[in-house]
Amino acid sequence: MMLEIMIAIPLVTALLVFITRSRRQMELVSTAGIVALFAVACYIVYDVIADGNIEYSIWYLDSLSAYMLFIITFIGLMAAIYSIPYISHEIKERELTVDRAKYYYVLFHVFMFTMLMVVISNNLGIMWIAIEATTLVSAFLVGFTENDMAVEAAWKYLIICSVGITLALFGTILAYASSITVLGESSDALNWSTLMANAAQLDPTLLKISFILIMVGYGTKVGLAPMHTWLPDAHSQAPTPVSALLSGVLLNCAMYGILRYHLIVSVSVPGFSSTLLLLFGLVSMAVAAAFIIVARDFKRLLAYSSIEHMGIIAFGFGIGGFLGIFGALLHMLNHALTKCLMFLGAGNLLQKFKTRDISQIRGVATLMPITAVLFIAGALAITGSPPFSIFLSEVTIMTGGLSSANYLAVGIYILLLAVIFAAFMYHVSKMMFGEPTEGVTKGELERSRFLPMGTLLVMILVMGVFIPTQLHDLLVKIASLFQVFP
Amino acid sequence: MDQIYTDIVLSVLQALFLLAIAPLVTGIIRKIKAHMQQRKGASIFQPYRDIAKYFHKDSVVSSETSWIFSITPYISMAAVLIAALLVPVFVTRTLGFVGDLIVVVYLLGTVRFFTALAGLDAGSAFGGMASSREMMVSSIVEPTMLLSIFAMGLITGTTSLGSIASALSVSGIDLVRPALFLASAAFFISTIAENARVPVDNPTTHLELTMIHEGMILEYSGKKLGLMELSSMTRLVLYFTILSNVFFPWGIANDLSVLSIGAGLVAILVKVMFLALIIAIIESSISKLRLFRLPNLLTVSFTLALLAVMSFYIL
Amino acid sequence: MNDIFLTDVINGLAALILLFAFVLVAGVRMGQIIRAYTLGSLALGLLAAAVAYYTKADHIYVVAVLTIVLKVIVIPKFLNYTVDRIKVKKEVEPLVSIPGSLLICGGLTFIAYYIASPIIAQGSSITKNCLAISIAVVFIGFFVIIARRKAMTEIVGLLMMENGLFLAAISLTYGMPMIVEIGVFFDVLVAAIIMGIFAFKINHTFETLDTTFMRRLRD
Amino acid sequence: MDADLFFILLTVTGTLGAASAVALRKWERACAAVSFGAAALSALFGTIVAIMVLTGSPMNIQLPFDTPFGYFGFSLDRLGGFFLLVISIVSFAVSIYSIGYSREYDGKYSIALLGLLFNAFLLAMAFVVSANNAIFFLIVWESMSLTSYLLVVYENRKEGIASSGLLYVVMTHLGTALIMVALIMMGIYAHSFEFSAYSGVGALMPSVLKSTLFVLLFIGFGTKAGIIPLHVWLPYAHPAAPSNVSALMSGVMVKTAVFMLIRTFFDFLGVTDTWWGLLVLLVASISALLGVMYALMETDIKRVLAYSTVENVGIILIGMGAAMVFESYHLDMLAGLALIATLLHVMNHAFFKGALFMGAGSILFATHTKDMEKLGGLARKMKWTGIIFFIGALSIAAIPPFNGFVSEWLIFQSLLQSSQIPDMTVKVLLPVTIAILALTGALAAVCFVRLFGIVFLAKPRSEQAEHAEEVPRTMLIGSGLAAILCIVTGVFSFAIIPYVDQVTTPLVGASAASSIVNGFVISPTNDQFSTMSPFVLAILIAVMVPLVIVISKRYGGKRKTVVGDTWDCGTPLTARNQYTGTAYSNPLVRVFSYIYRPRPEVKTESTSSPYVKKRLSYTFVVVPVFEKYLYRPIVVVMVALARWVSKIQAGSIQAYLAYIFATLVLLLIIFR
Repeated sequence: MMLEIMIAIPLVTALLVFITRSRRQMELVSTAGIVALFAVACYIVYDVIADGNIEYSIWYLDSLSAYMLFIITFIGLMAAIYSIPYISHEIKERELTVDRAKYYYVLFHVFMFTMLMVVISNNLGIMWIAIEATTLVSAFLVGFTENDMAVEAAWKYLIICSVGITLALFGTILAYASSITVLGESSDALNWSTLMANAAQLDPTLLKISFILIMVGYGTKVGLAPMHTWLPDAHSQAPTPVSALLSGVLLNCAMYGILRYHLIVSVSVPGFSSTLLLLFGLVSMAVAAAFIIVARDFKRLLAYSSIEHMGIIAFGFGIGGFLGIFGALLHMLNHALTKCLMFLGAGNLLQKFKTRDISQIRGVATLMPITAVLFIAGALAITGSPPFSIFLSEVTIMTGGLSSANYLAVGIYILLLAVIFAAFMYHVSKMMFGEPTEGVTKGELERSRFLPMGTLLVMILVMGVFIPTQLHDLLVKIASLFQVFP
Repeated sequence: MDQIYTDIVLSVLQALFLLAIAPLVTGIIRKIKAHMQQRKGASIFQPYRDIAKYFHKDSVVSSETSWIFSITPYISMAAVLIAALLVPVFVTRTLGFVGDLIVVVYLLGTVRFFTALAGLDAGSAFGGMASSREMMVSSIVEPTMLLSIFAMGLITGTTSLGSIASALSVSGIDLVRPALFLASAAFFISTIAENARVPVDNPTTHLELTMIHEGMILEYSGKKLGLMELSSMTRLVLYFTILSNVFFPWGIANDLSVLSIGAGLVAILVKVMFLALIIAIIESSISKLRLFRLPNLLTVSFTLALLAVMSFYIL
Repeated sequence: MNDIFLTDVINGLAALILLFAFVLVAGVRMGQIIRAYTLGSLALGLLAAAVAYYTKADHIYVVAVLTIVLKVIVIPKFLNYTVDRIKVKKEVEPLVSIPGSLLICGGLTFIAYYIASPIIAQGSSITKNCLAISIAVVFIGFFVIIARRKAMTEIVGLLMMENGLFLAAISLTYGMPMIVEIGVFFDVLVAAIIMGIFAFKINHTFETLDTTFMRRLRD
Repeated sequence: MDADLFFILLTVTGTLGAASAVALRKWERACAAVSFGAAALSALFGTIVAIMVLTGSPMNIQLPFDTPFGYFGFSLDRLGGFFLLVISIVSFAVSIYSIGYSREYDGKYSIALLGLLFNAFLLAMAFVVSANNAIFFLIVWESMSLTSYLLVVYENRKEGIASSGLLYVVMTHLGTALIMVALIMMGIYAHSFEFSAYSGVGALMPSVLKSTLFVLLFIGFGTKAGIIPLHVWLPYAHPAAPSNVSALMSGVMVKTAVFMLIRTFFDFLGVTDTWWGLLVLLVASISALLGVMYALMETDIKRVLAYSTVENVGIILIGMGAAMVFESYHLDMLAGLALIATLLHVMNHAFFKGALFMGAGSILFATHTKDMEKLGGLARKMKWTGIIFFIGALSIAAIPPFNGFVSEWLIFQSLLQSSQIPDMTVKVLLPVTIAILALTGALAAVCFVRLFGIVFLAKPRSEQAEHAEEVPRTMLIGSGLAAILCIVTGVFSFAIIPYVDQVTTPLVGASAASSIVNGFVISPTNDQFSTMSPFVLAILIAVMVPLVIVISKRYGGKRKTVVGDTWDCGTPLTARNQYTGTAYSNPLVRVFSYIYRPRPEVKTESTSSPYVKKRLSYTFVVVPVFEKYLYRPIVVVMVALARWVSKIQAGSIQAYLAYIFATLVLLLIIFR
């Protein structure tokens, strides 16, 4: 019952926002809705941690889904809170009408709904539908500012992801096909729980093809190279809070989709799926590194760094073993938090400097000290410097790699990380330091922006040295799904 | 315990001895040179008179100078004397435990350090130039000296002066190795360079652009000049003594019997005079090198020293 | 009627779908392309019906009906409507010449067979070799998206890929669970419509549907 | 009272200091006073902890939560204690100094930020030497790097600061990456990431792996220590930072790298192969020599000091390398001797480099320039700063009996012991090191005569120098403390060595102190090789100098001194007649031109007639060899590669889809 309530919340919120009149009202409603959602989600997560999986009708929640649920709702919360000053600033700047703003909030909550669907549905088919739905909804968010670039980005996003998703559907069908010999045409034969239960008997040849299709299909949505091409466009064109949501959460959702299949396939065809993951992981990191070096637009920079981090996560799962899995899982959360922080910071810069061009932004440290501090901290965090949390997960993955004797892979991994760090810091320090850009007035934007940003910074800082026991246990529990134990 | 006291007494005596003969040696060198240049030359006791004269004169101090300028003469005199305390002159027993050859070299380095600064202090171009050149020379000479000392240290199994001297003089010929000669050659060249003698520098010139050592003390006058002169004279003798007692210590007294001490005195005087003679001959036979030819000469000595150390193992 | 005949029918229809895919590739005007798609969909619908008849699985009839309603009537109508509304030249302007495209598609079909062969070899279900065709259709659809300039052709290509999937779904697994089927159909419809909307937007902002002009975003 | 308590106090005070800095940001002076005061206090606690540990009460604190890498926490053995002592003492002096120095930034940059980062930096360093878990160590290690990076870019509006900082942070990050691998590999073999399990882990490894790890660690920590050719960041970063921070970075931070080198080599891996030691010696010698040579060329005071840090790290590592060579032959006593010398020099360098950098800071504070060619005559205007700086210079130039001399003497002695090594080739190699060390020492003397002479003596070369005034008292106290320590640790080294020996004993497995020190006298291990007593030397000097003064005053009676002009050949001297820093080192440039590759060029603007020149301008540059021939190419290649890859993102949707299609077909064909 709780689940239905939860997924109802964003829809209801969207509806309420739709009927509101003033800006204040819609902000109020949206905030209330997102907070409620987060609260309920937390309750459910706690429920799962406390007394095990939830499974009825089309729903299925195990520790993994619960974890994803938490990430989605929390980042959603942060983005929604940040949206308020961001959007109202846009309105002040005559960039937006109040009606457009309303349209934005509606889409935002529907988007949340679709993502929730992804992680709580048991049936792989429905999961697919949900993921496709996320594309369709977020396409509008990407094209929200209806200038030519935005439309272009949205179109590319739409087409490329739909194509990818279509392949994923093919994969789903084949997975189903691989099961019918065992399970017959029962309607729950597409249920993940059922498939997982009988993973051993599934037809390996079909599964392999199926996983390739899934990998390429959902991989497109995850943004693994060379299917990543839509990502920088979409993430750079979307309104900044949405970019945060896309990078922080949507990619993770798609990754979640892959994981579900990875779990099944690694039972029936051991080693196959992890090899693919590892491969795609490294390729993505390499490509991302190249683009980070030559980046000219700071939102694209962040987008590429998202590709890199998805690569790292894939790499972690590919490495496998307890440390690999644990690290990758931890990294999902860490990346979500940190990238969200970065994008929010980017939002401040964008609205202050009215440009995404790195070369036109100078002396942020002088103009907006607080933003600068947060942004630099974020940059250091995202590039895996201690004492921030990403360092911990990256090291965990690395340790996993070394202890499973993947020396070459780990070598490349470290090299790429180092290069990315250098390039990233190069761009960031160019933006933050030096004599300020001409004609930009000193001073921060609305103070309320620093609430979510501050929260995120504190979280990644704390989690840099210490993993809360509940989280630790949860991750261990998830890892046990992969048949790996500390 | 009284061991210590005798040591102290002895070393003080030897130091005083060096101080006493220092001007004499300079005088003798000048005299010999004069003879070789068919001049009559001043009396060999002239240096004593000069110094005495300096001490009875007023002095002029540049308005630009700082405390460095005024303390330098005392420091350098003191440092040389302390070094003298550690060097065996006619007896192998000294305050050697206070410091070995390395310390002596570094003490003399201290003198250079201060003199060079003093040279800069008055802010005249000559001082600066001289000081810069002095340091350039010393930067190659100092390692040379250290290396040649290490060679000795390896040969005799010690770097403390007393022990080297006694070891060599007692055990005698069987310790004589190629290393010894290489090292002594290197050290001799260093001596020339360190004491501003031809071909490195010309102590008698006051032609600004060629002088090194004289340039640094150009601003000094009166008592301070006296001290500087005296200290550099003493330093020369000190080098002679090291050269003679470290590399060819034969004749030096190893006990306190009147006889051997007498022998020691004679020995040291003979050696020093001999060295003085050589210096004089060199100075009057060859001319000063161009500044940027110097490094070649000095590098040769450096290489000699290095060879000395290595040859100890190889040969 | 006997199974052999039915299987022949099914395989025949599958082959027909492939044929129409080629026709689509050969099409030079939007009209032709949409027509080819419609016919392909029709064949798919009939195949679904045949399978339904063969397996006595009622829910596949629904699938058949849905297929015909949506893919033969609604979506083509919508596409035509869009093409008319957006006053653009009706030529498809291929990036790869028509003959070249046909050759490549032939190659893709071969690859598809090569890929599917191990599964066909297992051959438990009678319609396994439909898998090869469906893969081929998916490939060709994909190729159409890549090798044609117009936004519209991209939509059609995508839809054709979906046809390929359905072929696989029906022939391999005799249809997926009901809710999934419905969901997917709905999804396809929505996707088509949304893309149509964006096609409008593109035309509105760029005064053309030629997506090769959209090169603003790059590194 | 146990050490744990004081360590906690240290942490708390540091944190409070950081917090108070932010809290008091409105009132700059109060902010400075409180935050740096707190820093000084926590440094004091650090000193107490260190002393307690060194006198034999080890410290151990564990944080109350689990991680995938076991528990995090702090623990100090004697080695850690020793380094904590050095860190704390210098930090204490610098903190006091900073109270005054931070005035330099009032109204220009945020004092609060300075206080915050400063405290964080101190804490990070204290944690680095006391972390008890590999991963935790990596965290604090990198935190130290980052805080120092942020301090380097503190004056962020200045030209070139950002790039200096970038170079630094990137280099150190690369280093950390290698360290990470090494430490984790050890952890895997030790089946735990707690350092307690690490000691002797080398025994469990195959020798190839062991040697690989050795190289990784040497490069990794070498980067932080600033050994050539990994030093490139150092001469940019140290001068760029605020002077009080430079003092910490040069004086202390680089030492943490030495600490970990000793820890990992002697404690964890265990030195078995001789070539390790030889490699270290080689690199160290090069660093020492080239370091001082580049120092000689610089005209920026702080860059001179930075390069001299490279040199001194070289000297330190020469000591360590010797220790490693001896250790590999199981000559434990000698290894002990060499290691003691190393640690002594670590401490001494911390003190005199601290004093010198603080002195440089005072000069900057008083004249707002660190360009030698603009300074001069400060000895009269800033008496105390002059004296402090002079003491620092004497120590670093190894003038007896200052501390620099003592440690250098010991290193010489331990190198001389090479005669006891069985292997012929090694025997012959060590003297070369001796030669290089000797040469380095001499050049260092030149370098600091030049620095002190040009900056503090003769006429002021610019307006600022003309009107320089003595700096605030806190700055004098801070730097003075360091200067005094330079003398104390030199003169009383005989009292310090036994404690240092207790530090090294567990590492080399033999105690050397008994034979090194007897009474006031220091002597290398094998009896009667040679002896030296800085203490007695000090006494001699204390007696001799006054004696000379008195005698010379007495003899010849009292004579008056007239103040006159410098001898000027009749044409009045101006400041422009003086020797400049560049001119001073020019002879050496010509001597060592094959190393410097100097590019002097003379521009002449002649008027209509070729005999009358309008202007003659002389520019002179020394080619930065390593940057030009080693690092630049790497970067260029990287960027070129990136540009090439970035062509795939050309904007065409068809192309994008084609990638996906290709990937798909390929995978299907391969893995079908």
